[in-house]
Amino acid sequence: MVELKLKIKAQHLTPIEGEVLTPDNLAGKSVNEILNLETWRGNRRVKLSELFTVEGESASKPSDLHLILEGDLRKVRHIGSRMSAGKITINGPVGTFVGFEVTGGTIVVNGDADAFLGMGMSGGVIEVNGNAGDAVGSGYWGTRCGMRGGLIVVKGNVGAELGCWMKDGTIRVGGNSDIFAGVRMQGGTIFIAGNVGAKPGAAMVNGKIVVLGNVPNIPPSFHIDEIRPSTKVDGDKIQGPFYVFYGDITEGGNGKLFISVEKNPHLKYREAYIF
Amino acid sequence: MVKFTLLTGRSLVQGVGKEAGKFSEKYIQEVSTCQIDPEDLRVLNVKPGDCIKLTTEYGSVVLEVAASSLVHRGSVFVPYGPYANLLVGTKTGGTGMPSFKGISVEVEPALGESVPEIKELLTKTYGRVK
Amino acid sequence: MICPSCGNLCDDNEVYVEGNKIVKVRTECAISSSKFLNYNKERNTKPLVRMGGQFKPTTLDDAIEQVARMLVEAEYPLLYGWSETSCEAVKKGIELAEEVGGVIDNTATVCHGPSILGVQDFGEPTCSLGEVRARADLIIYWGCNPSSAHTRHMKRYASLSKGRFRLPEQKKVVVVDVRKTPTARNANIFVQVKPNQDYELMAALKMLLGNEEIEEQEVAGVPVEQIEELAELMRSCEFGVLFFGLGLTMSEGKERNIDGALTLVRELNKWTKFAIMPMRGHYNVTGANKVLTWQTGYPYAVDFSRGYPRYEPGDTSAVDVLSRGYNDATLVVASDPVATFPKDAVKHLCSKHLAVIDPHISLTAFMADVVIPSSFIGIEEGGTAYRMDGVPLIMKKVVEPPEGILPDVQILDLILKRVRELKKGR
Amino acid sequence: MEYLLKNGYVVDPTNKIDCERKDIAVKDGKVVESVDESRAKVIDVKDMLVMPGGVDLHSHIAGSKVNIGRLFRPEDHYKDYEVKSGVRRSGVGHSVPSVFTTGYRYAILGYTTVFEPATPPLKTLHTHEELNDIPIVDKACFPLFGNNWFVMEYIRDGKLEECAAYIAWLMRSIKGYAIKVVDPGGVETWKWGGTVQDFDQEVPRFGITPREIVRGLVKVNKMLGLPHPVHIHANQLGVPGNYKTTLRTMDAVKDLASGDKPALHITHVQFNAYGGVDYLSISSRADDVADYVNKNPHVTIDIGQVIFGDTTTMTADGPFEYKLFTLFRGKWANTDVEVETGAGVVPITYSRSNYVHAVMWCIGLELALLVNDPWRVFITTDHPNGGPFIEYPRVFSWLMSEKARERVLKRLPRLARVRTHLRDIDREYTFYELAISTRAATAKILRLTNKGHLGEGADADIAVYNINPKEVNPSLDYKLVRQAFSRAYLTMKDGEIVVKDGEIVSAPVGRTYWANTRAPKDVEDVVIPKVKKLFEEYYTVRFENYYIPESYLACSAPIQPLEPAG
Repeated sequence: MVELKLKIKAQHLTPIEGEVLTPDNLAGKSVNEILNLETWRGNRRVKLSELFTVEGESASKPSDLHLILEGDLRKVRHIGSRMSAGKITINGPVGTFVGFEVTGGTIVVNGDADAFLGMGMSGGVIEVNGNAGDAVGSGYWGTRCGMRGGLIVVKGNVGAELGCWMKDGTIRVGGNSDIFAGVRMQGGTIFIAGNVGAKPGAAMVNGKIVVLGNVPNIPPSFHIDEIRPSTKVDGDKIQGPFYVFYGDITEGGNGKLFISVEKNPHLKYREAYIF
Repeated sequence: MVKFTLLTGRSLVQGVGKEAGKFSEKYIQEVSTCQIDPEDLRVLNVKPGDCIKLTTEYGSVVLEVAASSLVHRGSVFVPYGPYANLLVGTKTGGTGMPSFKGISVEVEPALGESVPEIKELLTKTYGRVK
Repeated sequence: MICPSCGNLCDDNEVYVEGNKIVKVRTECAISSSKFLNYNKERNTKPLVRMGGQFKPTTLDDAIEQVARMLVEAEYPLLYGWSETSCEAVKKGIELAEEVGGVIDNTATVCHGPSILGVQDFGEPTCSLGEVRARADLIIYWGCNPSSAHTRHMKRYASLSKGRFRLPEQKKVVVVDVRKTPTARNANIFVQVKPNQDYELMAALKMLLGNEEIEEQEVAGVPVEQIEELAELMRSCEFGVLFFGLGLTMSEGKERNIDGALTLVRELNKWTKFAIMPMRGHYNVTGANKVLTWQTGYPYAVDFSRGYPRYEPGDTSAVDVLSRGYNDATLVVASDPVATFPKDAVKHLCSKHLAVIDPHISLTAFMADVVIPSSFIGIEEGGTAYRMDGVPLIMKKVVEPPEGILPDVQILDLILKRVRELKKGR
Repeated sequence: MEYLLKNGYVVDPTNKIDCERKDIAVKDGKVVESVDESRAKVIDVKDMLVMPGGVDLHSHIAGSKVNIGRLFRPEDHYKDYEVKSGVRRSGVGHSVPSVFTTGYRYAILGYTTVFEPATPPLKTLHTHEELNDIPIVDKACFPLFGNNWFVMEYIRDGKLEECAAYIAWLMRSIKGYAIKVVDPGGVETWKWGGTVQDFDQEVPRFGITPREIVRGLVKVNKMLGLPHPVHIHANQLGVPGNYKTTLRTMDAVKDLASGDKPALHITHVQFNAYGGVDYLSISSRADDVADYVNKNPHVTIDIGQVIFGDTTTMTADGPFEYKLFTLFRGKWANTDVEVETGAGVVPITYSRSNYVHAVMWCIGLELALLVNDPWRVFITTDHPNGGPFIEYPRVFSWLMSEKARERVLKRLPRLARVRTHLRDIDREYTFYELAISTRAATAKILRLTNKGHLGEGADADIAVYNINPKEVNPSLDYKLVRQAFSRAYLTMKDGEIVVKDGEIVSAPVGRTYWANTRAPKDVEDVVIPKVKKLFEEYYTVRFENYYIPESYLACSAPIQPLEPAG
């Protein structure tokens, strides 16, 4: 892949729109053309040259372009919006809405990502080697539809409402998740290696949530089904044993919660309801 | 030091005081007084009118304490206002709304200490760095 | 006289004026009479600018000039407040925000913002307050405390009101709260829920309504038997209504608690007629949301930085804008974020250019660079406001404001005109 | 300012002008005989189609329920937005656009008058505030009366004079234009969770039937000489087999008609012309409805055409929206309004492959094509219920081209084609008929004598479309028709150019019409005090605070009733 490196110039005071920063937009353009592309800083139209220094060159096809972003990007939002191919590597902390409605390609964040990572994603891969904020893999307000496909991997912790309204695809979290993981989930798979906050899977109608760590409580709208020795996430076997709960019954749902037996002795009383 | 649950909220006096002005004695008195169950007061071994120190992961403040049977055991109620805000974080869970209620808080007697005067508190906390 | 205090927007208060002074108020509400009698106390009547850390009085023109410059120079200004002023002022505020490419947000953002987010996923079965008065035989106050915050709510609209088809004694009142509020003390039934577990309680209610078994002895600190009784009560009423407040929007889960409440009431409509309504706080917070919605398509947290309305609450909402340090200037109108925002948000607010339009020296005004005194809407200036149930009312002007004090709408208009001149000049 | 539009082909049915090459002279906002060419601004519209500005009599553009639709559908807006520019304010589309965008997009279609057909009197101040903010077009709103406590009681007790006095007082107090009836008696029934199944079913606690309400209001409408017939959304909307109710409703007032003057306008009839017994067997009975309309001059209709795609349904018919919700389990808003009415809002996606939706699509067009007299059938989508108004040009092309219809028809489920009549209809609208149904006739039925035509003295509301009616054959070149009507080459409002080449060039404030009605003074003097007394019992607002001063209308245009009341 052809590498194109953009290094942000200094810390900016107001938010920068990163929509333009996708292989789809930059492929087939000369470095000069790229430097002259416009975006917004706050309410000002600014050229990329005012914001970034550019090294390397662009590719002719998006799929051949590897875009590397460097520096403190915490105030840059919507990086990689609606990207369909190629690769973006972000070295440093990054702002909100990374990978908004992406359909393909790969985004790697070497640092922490702010809220709404992969909102409305339908394909491709997003990998965060750090923590991610709230509503990872959710959907735009009112759509009642979160992530529809693809893979999100977060090595660290994630915020609240992970995979909210998620319809398909997979989310893997290496650390902990805050409250309402997989709330309103309609399909797909969420795997959490660490602990989750209260109410995982609340109002889910379908899909699967696997938790290796501690769960403070299971919503009362779930029933326990059985204890299973292991389960699978995208083909790889995950060793249990797991309590298996199904619900959310109030939504007529058939979602499944796989909760580590070992890490959740406080759920033992539920075993009485297994038949 | 005892762990409590912090509840901030509206109170009639705060509402009335608010209309009388944010620097009015009525308002300041109300928003700088927290309410705790009498039993819990005993546990903390403080009397109504004493000062206690509240500390959350976001900050801490010294307030006057009043006994109230309306607050059930294990929680402390602080009316909305500049004092309560010092204990509240900015995490909005993606909703734009910080958690003003149900925050875990550590409470300890602060005998000898006093409630900071409002203007002084504002300038000290938010002292303009322009 | 319409009372410009809370979302009740009571329109039956009597205010007696002698000369240019309110001398007597006939109302059953302590907050209302305090408002009408005290509004003029501790009044700031001079535009102020901060010089060397100290406030100095200045002319209105100079203050307008400074605010206009602040907004024109800003790359990402925040225009916040709008809930204690008229819809006319809100319209002007939106036009100004659009002109300067800023973010406009109203106090719903830290009040019923989550309720709006919930409605955007589910809608809401609701009704005007007169419907409650006429028909309701079951009234539930969940996480709200009208006795303290909306003092006449029960008397005018709900449990204690005499409706065409219902007498007060035919109206059952249930209060669900984390503490035994004054409202709870007068309820037929009080359900004490553990902090941050309202969602669990609502889920349990839905389970029982659906005739499902719960694998618990108690949920959210409430025994399942008591939840069953409550479910039966809800199912068997003829017309029920659930009023909810910040107890749901501000505690753990926020919008999800509203999700739980809205879907609970939806479910109940299978069995009977049931409505739900947020208890809106400031007298025109509802109006601000409505005007924003019809002019921009979005109810709050609207970002004009790209020349058109964008809506990304959680990022373009005031507390998030401040805590992420996005904005480089703030104009606060008819609100007091220093008294209502978390510490770190206020820190950023105070570290940037800050202008305030307010009748009082509010805590925010105390921290501002420029303060423009305004007249009292609903007392010294008329205009429209929307009641918590969306009923629009026309507020009246009963006394003249102090010499030289203008209403928000005129101040904003002057700023807007000056902003346009400055932009042309560029 | 004076203008001369030269060399266009004018279609002006009111004045019997059909595609004649004719210049249109404009002076001081009016169409005039001639202007001094040396002083006037001459605009060459050679070979272009010149029509009066469009007049839409039924489009939900403003008010409480519309705003609920806007509020709870951010996903409807976020990809369709308008950037601020010169004279244009920013805003959003799509099925529930923001106010500014609504005005601009209507003007771009060449429409200059749009009426909001349903406002709850108690919240009509809200409706007016939104109408004030809708630029360019002239507007009005129809207050809802079909479930009003006062009205139901007066009619039940046979007190029609008192009812008339009450309605006259209300109409002028809140600045309404015409009597709107939605699901008569059904909304009050719904407020207890029930629904009206039958035209003669009694309303709980009121002892009156929908039939009696409709008859009573039609009589009152005549007594007051209101400018528009009773505008009714019939009972059982959306229910399979409901065409019977529609026929009953029309027939119920047949004897009340005076001569050929319409006594009733039945709106968005597409939703009320269903056969079958359930959604599996639903079929078109547009033929029966059209046949009745053809034989009986006392009714007019508009079609409420369905457009495939995503939109938002909204109506005062709360029970119907609840029915929709139980079908989709998606978003549902309901807002009952004390004493008067209610409302519901539910998003919907009409899909070509859905049997029911396909049948609905056919029925709308059938109604327009089977009613012979274009002066009595009007083109609407019941915006946004059948689809957003921006899709009108698509509807025009379907009506003007069997080929265009065929292209859609052949992609519908077979059963839908079989259980409808569209495939057997070869009628195609001419430009003349289109102009009648979208301008001349709607202006006439609203009694807007200065609108819908280009005769001397008419308001200079003019639409010029870049299409040559002499050369283009709509039957074959339906795409050109659609394109031309989508972006007016020029739109003039009150003699001011507001659209040029499909772009907004100015945005004046439009009028708000309202009926300044009065009942005989002696009757009003008795009735109004009584109303005031009951008012405090019924409402949670004071009688005095219900009144909307004329000063709250950005541009007030009161019109007087035709014949003296009584």
